[in-house]
Amino acid sequence: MLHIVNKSPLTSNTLESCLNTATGGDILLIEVGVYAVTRGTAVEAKLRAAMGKFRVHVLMPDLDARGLGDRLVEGVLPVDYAGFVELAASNKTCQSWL
Amino acid sequence: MLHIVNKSPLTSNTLESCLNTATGGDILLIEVGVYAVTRGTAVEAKLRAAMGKFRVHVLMPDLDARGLGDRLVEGVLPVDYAGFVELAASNKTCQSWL
Amino acid sequence: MKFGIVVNEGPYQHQASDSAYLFTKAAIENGHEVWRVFFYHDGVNNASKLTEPPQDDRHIVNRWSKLAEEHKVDLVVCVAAALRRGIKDENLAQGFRISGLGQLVESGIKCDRLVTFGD
Amino acid sequence: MKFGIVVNEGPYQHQASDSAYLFTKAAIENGHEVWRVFFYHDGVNNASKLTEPPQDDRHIVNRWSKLAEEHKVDLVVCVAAALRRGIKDENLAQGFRISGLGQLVESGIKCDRLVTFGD
Amino acid sequence: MSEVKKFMFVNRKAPYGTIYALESLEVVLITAAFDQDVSLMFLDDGVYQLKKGQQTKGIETKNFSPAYRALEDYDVEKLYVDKESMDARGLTEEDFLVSVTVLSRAEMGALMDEQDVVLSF
Amino acid sequence: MSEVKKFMFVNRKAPYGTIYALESLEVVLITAAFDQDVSLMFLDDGVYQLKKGQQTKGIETKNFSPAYRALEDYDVEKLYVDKESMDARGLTEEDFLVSVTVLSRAEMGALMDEQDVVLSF
Repeated sequence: MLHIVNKSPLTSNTLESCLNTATGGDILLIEVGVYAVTRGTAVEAKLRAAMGKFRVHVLMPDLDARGLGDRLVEGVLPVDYAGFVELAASNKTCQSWL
Repeated sequence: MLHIVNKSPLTSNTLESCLNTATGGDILLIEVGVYAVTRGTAVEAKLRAAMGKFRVHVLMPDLDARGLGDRLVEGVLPVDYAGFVELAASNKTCQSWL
Repeated sequence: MKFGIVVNEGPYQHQASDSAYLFTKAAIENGHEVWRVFFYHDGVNNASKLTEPPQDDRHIVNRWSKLAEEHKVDLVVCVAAALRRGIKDENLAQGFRISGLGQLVESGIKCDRLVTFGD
Repeated sequence: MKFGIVVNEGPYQHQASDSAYLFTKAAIENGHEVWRVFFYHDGVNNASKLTEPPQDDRHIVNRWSKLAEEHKVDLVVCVAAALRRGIKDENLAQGFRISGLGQLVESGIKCDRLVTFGD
Repeated sequence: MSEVKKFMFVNRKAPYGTIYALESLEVVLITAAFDQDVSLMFLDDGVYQLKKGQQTKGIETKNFSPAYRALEDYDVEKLYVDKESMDARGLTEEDFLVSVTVLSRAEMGALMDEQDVVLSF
Repeated sequence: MSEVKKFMFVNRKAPYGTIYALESLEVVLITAAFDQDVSLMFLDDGVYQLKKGQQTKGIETKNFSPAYRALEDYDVEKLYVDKESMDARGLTEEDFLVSVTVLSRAEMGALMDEQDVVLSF
């Protein structure tokens, strides 16, 4: 199952709710959600812990737009829109954590 | 100064940001923000601590709509729309924490 | 006292427009003046005359129009935001007018209080 | 693979419509089918033909219309959501059609994957 | 329609602040009318949707909460509430308009994995 | 215009996810054109608006961040950033497009109290 998160982890509980609920699989950060995978934030430790359980991906066009493409936490998997499509295709279902 | 908060304290950091920034005065909870002043939530202790520094008000029509009018934390000041207007009138400025 | 109101969200999707309306009505009923309501961002969608909610629902657009008519409230729709969202003179509801962001700044200058409703 | 897309937010205010468009385009370019895009809630505002963004900005509505024309993507606007927000045949952009919520459920049934973009 | 899929509606938002809770109910009823397998999940602020005693006169908006009681007339009976979300909001099962199944986060996650279609509100 | 008021623009949202950051800049410039006293406050996710190196080609949206550099041409020079928000995001002053004054939350709150008009984005 693919979980898509588009909210900032620093102002919303959405990513946390997703991490606490989902059983594993793929998580993709898009839009404002991409800040979760940058180095040095207050949620970095939480993200690193989650990476043991989930494959964490980030939509690079969204991270580049925010000027943080060079600050990706190691181990996070960068994708472009084609990669996003492939993630959606390779998982049976897709849940957008709106 | 009147601070207006319309976000749930359980899913957003808005109320916390307001409490940490504002120097004192009046806080009014409206819309989804009203859940902050109900008894038994995970943020009740934080709210009670803030009540030493701020006058905390709640827009009752919004709390009643959500079926929680009978669960107000004691000391929180209930207002109707006329009371909201008077709060806005009696403070020099008004900041909506959107 | 002279109030200015700002509405940042469209009708029905978010409560902001309802809250702004009820605040405006209460202000007038309590002897204050609401000098201008400025519709900004998706708030411009409050001005569409094509809006047709279900029979058992409130008619948010008509409520604003009626308020403008009865109490001479100046309902101003931000032109740049409106163009981005397809609000123009041809679908503008009664009582609204389209103008620039300067009208928002003017609200801040001329009004005793500015209250914003949004998301 | 057959995709269904859901768009919950209007143009310009929120990135959702941009993300949905770029996803749809990438899916088609990579050999998938996008069977239907369903515009729901404020998403119906993506269908206004009166939209006129600044010259240097993307034209979100026209992009969707072009996609529909070139790739036969079915752009469906939720009728109840549209009436609430003043989107009707008279201001409907090319390539969009107005229909009921059943079309969303049908997307869920007929498509291999349903991907939602919203706030 | 012969094809039956498992549809899950994930409700994470409080009522009235935004239109999502109301619209979720609409889609649920239509999905049931299409004879699909329907589940509702209430998580985070979504659990507030089920609170008894909603009185919306003061905000001049229709109270749609009685519709949750009508769900069983449409054979929609799988309503799941996240225990952690309920506890954090000081709510108990007695606060709800309808009877629900209370699950842990892990159980909610496992249920999500079984679905064919997940719609978020 | 002879009347001068203190306008504060409170920016709490990240750029591109929503239109608010862009619109905030528009109103700031117009307020400056009205010869008002203008301050900008960047708080919470709003501090991300000032990040250097934004490249928006991949999302097909205009990069409006160079406009922050143009603010001083309009005599808009009071830009305040909350230290706590900056630290929580792993950002330092070197990350910003423009020079700013970094303040504590308490200092930000005191500054708010001095204003005549506060606009939130």
